[in-house]
Amino acid sequence: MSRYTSATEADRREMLDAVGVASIEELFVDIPAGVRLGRDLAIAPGKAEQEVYAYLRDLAARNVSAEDEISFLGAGMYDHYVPALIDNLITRSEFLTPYTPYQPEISQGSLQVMFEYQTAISELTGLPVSNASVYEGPSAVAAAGYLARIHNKRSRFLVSRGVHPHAREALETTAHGFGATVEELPLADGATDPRALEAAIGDDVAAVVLAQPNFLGAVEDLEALVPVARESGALVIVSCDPMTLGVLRPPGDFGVDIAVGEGQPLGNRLDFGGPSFGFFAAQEALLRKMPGRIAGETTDVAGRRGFVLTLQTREQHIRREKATSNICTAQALNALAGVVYLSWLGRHGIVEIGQLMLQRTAYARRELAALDGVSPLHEQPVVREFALELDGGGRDSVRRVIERCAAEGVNPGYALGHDYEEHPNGLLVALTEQRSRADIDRLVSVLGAAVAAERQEVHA
Amino acid sequence: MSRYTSATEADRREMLDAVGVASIEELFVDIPAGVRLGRDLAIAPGKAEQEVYAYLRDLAARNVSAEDEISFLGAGMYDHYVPALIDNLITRSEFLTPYTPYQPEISQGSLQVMFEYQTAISELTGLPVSNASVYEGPSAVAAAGYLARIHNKRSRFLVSRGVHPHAREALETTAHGFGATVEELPLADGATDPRALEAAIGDDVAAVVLAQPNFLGAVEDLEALVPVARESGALVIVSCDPMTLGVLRPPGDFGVDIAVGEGQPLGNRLDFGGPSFGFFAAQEALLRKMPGRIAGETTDVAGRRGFVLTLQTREQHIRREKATSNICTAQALNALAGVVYLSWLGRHGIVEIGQLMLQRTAYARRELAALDGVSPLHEQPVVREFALELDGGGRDSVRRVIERCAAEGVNPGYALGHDYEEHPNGLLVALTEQRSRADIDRLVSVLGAAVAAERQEVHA
Amino acid sequence: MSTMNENRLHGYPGIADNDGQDGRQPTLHETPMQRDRARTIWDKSQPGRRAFTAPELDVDAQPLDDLIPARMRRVEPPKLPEISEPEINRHYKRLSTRNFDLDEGFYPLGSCTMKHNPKMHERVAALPGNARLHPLQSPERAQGALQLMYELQEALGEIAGLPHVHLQPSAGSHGELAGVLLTRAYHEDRGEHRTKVLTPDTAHGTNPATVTMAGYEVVKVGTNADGGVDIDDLRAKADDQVACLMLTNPSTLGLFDRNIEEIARIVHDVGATLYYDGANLNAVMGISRPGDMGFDIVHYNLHKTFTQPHGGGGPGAGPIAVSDRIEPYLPRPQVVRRDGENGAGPVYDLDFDRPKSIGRLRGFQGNYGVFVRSYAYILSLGGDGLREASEIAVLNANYLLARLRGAGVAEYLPVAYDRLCMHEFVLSGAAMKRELGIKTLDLAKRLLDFGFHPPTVYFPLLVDEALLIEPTETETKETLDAFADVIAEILREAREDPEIARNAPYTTPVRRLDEAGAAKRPVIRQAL
Amino acid sequence: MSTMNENRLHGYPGIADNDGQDGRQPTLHETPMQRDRARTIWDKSQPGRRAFTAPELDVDAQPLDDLIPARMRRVEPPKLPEISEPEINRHYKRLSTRNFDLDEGFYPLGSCTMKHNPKMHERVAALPGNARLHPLQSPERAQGALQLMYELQEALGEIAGLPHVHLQPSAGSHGELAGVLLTRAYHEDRGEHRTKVLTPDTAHGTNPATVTMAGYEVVKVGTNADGGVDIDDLRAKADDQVACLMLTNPSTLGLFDRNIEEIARIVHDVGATLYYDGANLNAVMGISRPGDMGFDIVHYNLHKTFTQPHGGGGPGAGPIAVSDRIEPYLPRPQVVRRDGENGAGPVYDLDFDRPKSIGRLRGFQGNYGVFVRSYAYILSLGGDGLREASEIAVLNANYLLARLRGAGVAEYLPVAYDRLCMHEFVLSGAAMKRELGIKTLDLAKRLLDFGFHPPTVYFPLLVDEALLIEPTETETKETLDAFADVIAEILREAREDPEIARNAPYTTPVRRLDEAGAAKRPVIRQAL
Ligand SMILES: Cc1ncc(COP(=O)(O)O)c(C=O)c1O
Ligand SMILES: Cc1ncc(COP(=O)(O)O)c(C=O)c1O
Repeated sequence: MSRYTSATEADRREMLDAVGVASIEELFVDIPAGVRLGRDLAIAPGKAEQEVYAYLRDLAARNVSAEDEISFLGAGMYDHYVPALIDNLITRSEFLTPYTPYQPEISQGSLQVMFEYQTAISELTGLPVSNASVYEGPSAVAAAGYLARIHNKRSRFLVSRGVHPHAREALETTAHGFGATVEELPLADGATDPRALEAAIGDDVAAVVLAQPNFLGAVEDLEALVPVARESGALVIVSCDPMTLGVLRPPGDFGVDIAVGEGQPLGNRLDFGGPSFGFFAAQEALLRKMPGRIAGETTDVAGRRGFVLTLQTREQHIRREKATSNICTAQALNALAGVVYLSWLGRHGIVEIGQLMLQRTAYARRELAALDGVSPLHEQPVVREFALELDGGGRDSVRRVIERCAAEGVNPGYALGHDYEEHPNGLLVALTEQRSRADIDRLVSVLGAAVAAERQEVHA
Repeated sequence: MSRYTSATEADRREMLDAVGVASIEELFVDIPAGVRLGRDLAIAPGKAEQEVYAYLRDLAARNVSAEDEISFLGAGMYDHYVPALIDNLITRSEFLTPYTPYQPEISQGSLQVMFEYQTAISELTGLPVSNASVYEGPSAVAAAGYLARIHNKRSRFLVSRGVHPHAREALETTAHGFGATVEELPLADGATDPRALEAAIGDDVAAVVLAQPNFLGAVEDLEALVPVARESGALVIVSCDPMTLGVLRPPGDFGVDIAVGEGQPLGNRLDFGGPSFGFFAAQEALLRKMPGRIAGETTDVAGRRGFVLTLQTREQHIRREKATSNICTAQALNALAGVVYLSWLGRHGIVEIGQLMLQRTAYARRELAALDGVSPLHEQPVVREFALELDGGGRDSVRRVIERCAAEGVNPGYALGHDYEEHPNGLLVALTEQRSRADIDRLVSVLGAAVAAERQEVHA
Repeated sequence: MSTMNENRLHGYPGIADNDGQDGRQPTLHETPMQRDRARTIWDKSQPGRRAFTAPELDVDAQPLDDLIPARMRRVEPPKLPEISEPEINRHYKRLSTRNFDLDEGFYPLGSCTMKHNPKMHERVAALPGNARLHPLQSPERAQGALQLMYELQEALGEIAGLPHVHLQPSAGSHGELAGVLLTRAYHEDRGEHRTKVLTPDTAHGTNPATVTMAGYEVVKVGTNADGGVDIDDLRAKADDQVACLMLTNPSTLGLFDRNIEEIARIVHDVGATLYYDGANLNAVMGISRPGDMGFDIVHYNLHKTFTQPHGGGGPGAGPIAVSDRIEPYLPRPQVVRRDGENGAGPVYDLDFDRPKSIGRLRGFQGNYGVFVRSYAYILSLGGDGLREASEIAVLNANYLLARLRGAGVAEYLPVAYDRLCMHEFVLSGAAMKRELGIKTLDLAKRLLDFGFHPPTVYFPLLVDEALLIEPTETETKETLDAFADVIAEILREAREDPEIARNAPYTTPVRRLDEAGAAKRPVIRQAL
Repeated sequence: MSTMNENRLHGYPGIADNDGQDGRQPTLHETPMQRDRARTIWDKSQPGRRAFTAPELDVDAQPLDDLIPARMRRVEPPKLPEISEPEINRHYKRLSTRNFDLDEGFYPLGSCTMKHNPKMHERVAALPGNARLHPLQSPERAQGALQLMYELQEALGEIAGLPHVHLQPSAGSHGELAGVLLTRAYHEDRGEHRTKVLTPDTAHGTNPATVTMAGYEVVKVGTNADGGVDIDDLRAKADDQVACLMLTNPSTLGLFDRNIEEIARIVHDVGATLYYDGANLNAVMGISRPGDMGFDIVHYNLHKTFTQPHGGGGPGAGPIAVSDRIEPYLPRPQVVRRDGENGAGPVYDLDFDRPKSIGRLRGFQGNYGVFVRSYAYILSLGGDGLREASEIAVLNANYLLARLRGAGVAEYLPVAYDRLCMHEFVLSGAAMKRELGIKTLDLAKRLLDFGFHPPTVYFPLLVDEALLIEPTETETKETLDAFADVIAEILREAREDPEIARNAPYTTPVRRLDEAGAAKRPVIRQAL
């Protein structure tokens, strides 16, 4: 018997008899001989649970995770502490195993979670409507772009170079399909240059896309940027880091049309990049064009409060080729982790954790910039991530510095040169509440030594 | 606000008003000044979840667990694979958090689990009745001794030297309280000597206590031993390793009165020794003197099948000083893991896993005994554990051999000299299904080298 | 509801709701769950309560104004809940019990492959080396993860019979989007600008939706009397403007298209690509491979065939496999294996240097946590086990179909296409609606009272009052028998009194909900 | 049951059970759970099914007869279940939903301290360095575990105000046994052979049961009008044959004994030891310490005060703390700290060399997994947090008591001793029984229908129809209010119709069970 099945020999005989065939083979009679495999799959035979566990554990042990080193890697995903409460809830089969809640009467748990999640995301972003999740951050930007495209039918996107490179690329990949072009808005001292926006804007612009804080950690001056875009009739899409929204004015306050972002920092583990969730909030006017599931409140026949999937006429299973998006399975379980995390942080905790990161980040930035051979890449305000310029010989040199630090058990951050050729010596350093002052001090000492060693080597 | 509480300032004021006192302090008015602490506890202030987690994780990382080395440690607890299914079930709050099921109408889950557990233990041991668990293996032997004492009022115990040293000691500790003495039955070539039993037996013997297999891994000849004991009117208590009962004839088949044992191998993790569970099965005649909870089947007012705690007149909360035991909280969750594990192994799996261990053990024993300076300590049949004699200079020498192996990532087993002064050079090697032939081969090579090195050192 | 009479309840107490007669409360006869009205976490919040304790501020605090200008700072904290940890836990734990789930019972939701989700997969996914691995960790220090992804690619490629696998897409429809964009890139690279994509009328909604998103026009292809693609219609529509035909085989009718070789020929003859929607792969693992059928591009739903738990609507993953001619356009980065230097073992890496790539579809490397689970599954079953899983899936479906062909059922719920089925099958409720006056929806709702998740309903669109039933291989014969018995029982009951089904369910945490009202005046967040 | 009338149901449908009138089935009006009859895992087994896959046999198989003589081998495999993994999982998952649990709702079970069980504790306990650590690992390679145990000892000692802590006992009653055996060893070492142990009539059953097991005679001490130990009675009984007085303070009445200093003096004056049953420690952490009260020996219930989840009846742990004069007799091995050599950090070890030790009580070093959780709790709360936990526990109890002193309740359920209480309090249902004709048991069963776990009932024995109510500090004021409201509601309902409570519960998975029948003809295993 194959793993997880129950059909004994006796069962099989009975069942085949009931079907009226002599063998399982006969059930596959419709498959033409020409397309039959006719051999065993070249995949090893099944293994015992303990053997599979041991094999995969050994593979996992070959990774250096944030459990194994002091990591300042961020650049879109962050090593926040995930409270154990979340494990307890997301491993409950009642949340873990159901399908999308097509039968609301037996899915009130998942549906109410979506409703609560939408409320929390609305509060956080300051925008009136939210869906129940999209795949993740960068594709959320692409999805927002598609919404702009079907909303105002325009075909140019202006995207700040401060938007996550993966998001810019995902938008471009998708836009090529739906017939739109993507242009970049350059940065000036780390932040989107308002003059460049003014120069590029026009009434053919579908949307202007910004990030808050941007990829280099800089807090963008949305007050200056948003009106320029909106005046032209373009939608403004802001991709934001949700963990900064306890201290930063929310995008809704500036009148942006769509706020999206990577939800991973909210109670989701790193998981080498996924699964996490993308959040997607917008102005009321865009509600009926939003992608993804949306839960709504209603009542049952007895007047009891209940929740359902609503506004489904936007969706593929109802509208097919006229749907506002093709998304079907999204990230419900990850969004659950997100809303549990936001409840756990609570109204004041989101501010406290933001301020804690802000203060430690200021400390780290100051101490690191004071190192010989290290300077700030920009002077913009930052919340929990900032870019440094190493006084080195380009990408290879930065790579060697990182390797030196890693050998000391510290991952100093992300080499910007991978995505920003104009910053071959850039290093992006991110903090979470898990990086203490002692960790920062250790980074300062290890990075200082690594930069010094690299200079010596280069000059030798 | 303290962690996990909800009383805000406003709550406190309202609640104190309702009570009619002005402060929380006043609630403690009954505590005389002389016994008030009057200072803060000398315990550090509370820490954030992530900080506590990090601290305890760092402590855990200072232990060398069976995850970190190839371990042949056994001697009462064994590194079997715990299927993930069990984690899923024992972390469900519905099983994890309730108290002992005093209210059967809302505890049918736990009660039915106990009933199923009792059935499984009865099947495994071949005895008609089982309780729902006692603390663990060695104290189960002590509890069985107490049962014998109140059953036949006799006051001598004859305990095989093959019984786990911890069990012998626990019985002795307890027997001193209830006024009984413990005498040891010596081993001959690793197994209990029937002639010694014949010599020592008498009509003042409350119980004869044996282990199957015994601490040295030897399968005892219960067929020879049990009748001698029973003839004298003594009860026969056998402590057995449940994982061997797929291949060994069960104690019930030999007419033993009580079978107890350490339940840890059945789906419980090692946990540095606990919590696990002790199982306790007996002949029908002893039912009303058994210690611990027992679940029984019954019906509700509508005739529905249901389960309750039964035969409670044995217990402390009803009978107080006349109770057959003082046990109250036992090991329900661990017993749940046990019955899930036995269901997972299933009727044939318990045999297959036993035979797998048997074959690998035979291989390991043969290969190890073939090493220079290593010989079998006895020639008795064994199932999954066996004793070796190292050709060394006593306890320190064995310790050094073990350390040498550990440095190579192999824990070769338990030094018998700690408990058996007559075997200063003894090494007890245990297997589970997690130790593959490759692991055994590695043990052979590492132990061979360690013994050789030790000899060289001693002779140098 | 108030017209209903207690004697017709057949065991369901919920029915007396809201009748309000003889002064009783309108909540009379509620089940315990129903009595427990929905309250959100905000309804349970109180100012000043909290769960979170912040770590200590261990650096000298600077004035906020020195760090971020006031005009950029938030003034009012967001109105997130204020509630203690025990109460958060209770809230969501109790909410969870208002869900039906796969571990509770039978979930024959057609097209969704609700097979058992082994718990070991959660264990390995949670290992810190996986769960706390940063996606930008340098490849040298993420060798285990990259090796796992590489080996998963190899296994998936073998299962689909296509040589190149890419893991990035986040779900089936994301894989479809990747696939159609690949098709576009392929044609454009050859200087062709095709405009249309063919989809059968049985296709899942994501297929046409994807086509539109990818900038193509949808052209529907009909279905023949046998449940297969209407070959004549296909031939008529397959012209040089067609970029692709999207197909699933077995189809959403649960039928294997006997003409698949012919279909592939027609599509390829006009230079179009053949796309395989892998949602139904559970029928054919180790038996027949899309690549061997002639498909150029395949997506997998790891959350169906390969047991990633559905999570109440995700996460999933939708890797794709392609033939050689499509390979240059795959999204990037690609996980590759390189031979080690100087006889060292192989090295795994991320290859970004793919000049013809359509580019990224999302951040990082895809839903790695899903890959871990699905690879654990493949290792556990092995090649033989995967084949057997498909065999038993098909056996279970045919057996359940046979049971439902029995008297008392088949008159009302005939099978839509009278053939052996693959892993799922479609019944039509049209006769039931006509004869008994209950719709497929009513039957589905009544099933809830019996503790079964209903099948997929009203899909595929082609079949009137459709029920799409997929039992999967992990269910027992007893479960299938019990389900068949309950279907018969509901139909019997409906013959006596159709009102019972029309007003079902009775015992669920809430009863039928006002979906129209919800859509008309959407309340999609709590007012705070 | 059949005499009851639908109009008196007040929302509970279960009542029509088994009346069988007008041809309906006896199971009419069952809740969904009730309809789902108990079936054991054997009831779901089928020959040939299985979950387990054995690892490969990778050595040459020897004939079994060569390894173990046939007469020692099992002939018939034990009749364990035969069932697939998905079905095992479903079976136990569904069983779990037939339990009420602490994460579901209020659990004011007096004397049991059902406080929130933080989930983080499960996370740290499950770390492989803890969970897969073999108990016989050499101390040098188990330093983390030994350090944790040592630090826990220190913290527990500080909380109890006694210098020596030993962790081995497995639960409270095991700690009691250790304590009385220590008392015996202490006296015997001084050449004294005392015969009696005093326990108050309010004592928990484990106290007298332990005394008997440890070979002493139980002598009961009375309770004064105030709920404290009857000092005169104590004086009269305290003679030189008394080995020990076992006491809990606050007592099982939830009252702090104001005469504790006097009691200690009397006991010590006759040379006896004073034993503290720590089940009620949750009232006084950081406020008053048993050691300071004069106790010689204390046990802790880590599964009460220190949040080890109860597991449906264990595991727990019952460490003990003792004064200097008792220390030499502590069980062995003892976890000790030694200064490191040459300025190295401290080293933790197991000390077996304790010649006066009473010896082991069990295997290995105790329930280490419990220690991890409880130490996590102590670190999380800290000294200040522990004190505050006790303060709020006492505040919550007094507030709930105040609510229950209201009109409509106090007439029927007066508090047994009219004082401020500590962390719990006792009501008497005697007036309720007399006036309304419902017993404490009926009230408890009716509470089940309202989603509350009942208090401890019929304990302490001293109080007629006792209800022992312990809300704990982790409950909200709203929960306490809701509980008080429901008590009032049940009493109101009972004034109208006592049958409702007498036949409660109605909505639980099963209703009242035949406990007498179960004991008379015990069926304690399934016949296979
Ligand atoms: C046939 C078919 N195609 C595509 C999809 C879309 O897959 P996903 O939900 O993973 O986007 C589904 C899912 O229901 C499906 O059944
Ligand atoms: C007052 C008191 N003493 C002792 C005990 C026994 O503790 P345990 O159940 O841990 O053995 C209890 C437990 O209910 C108790 O309440």
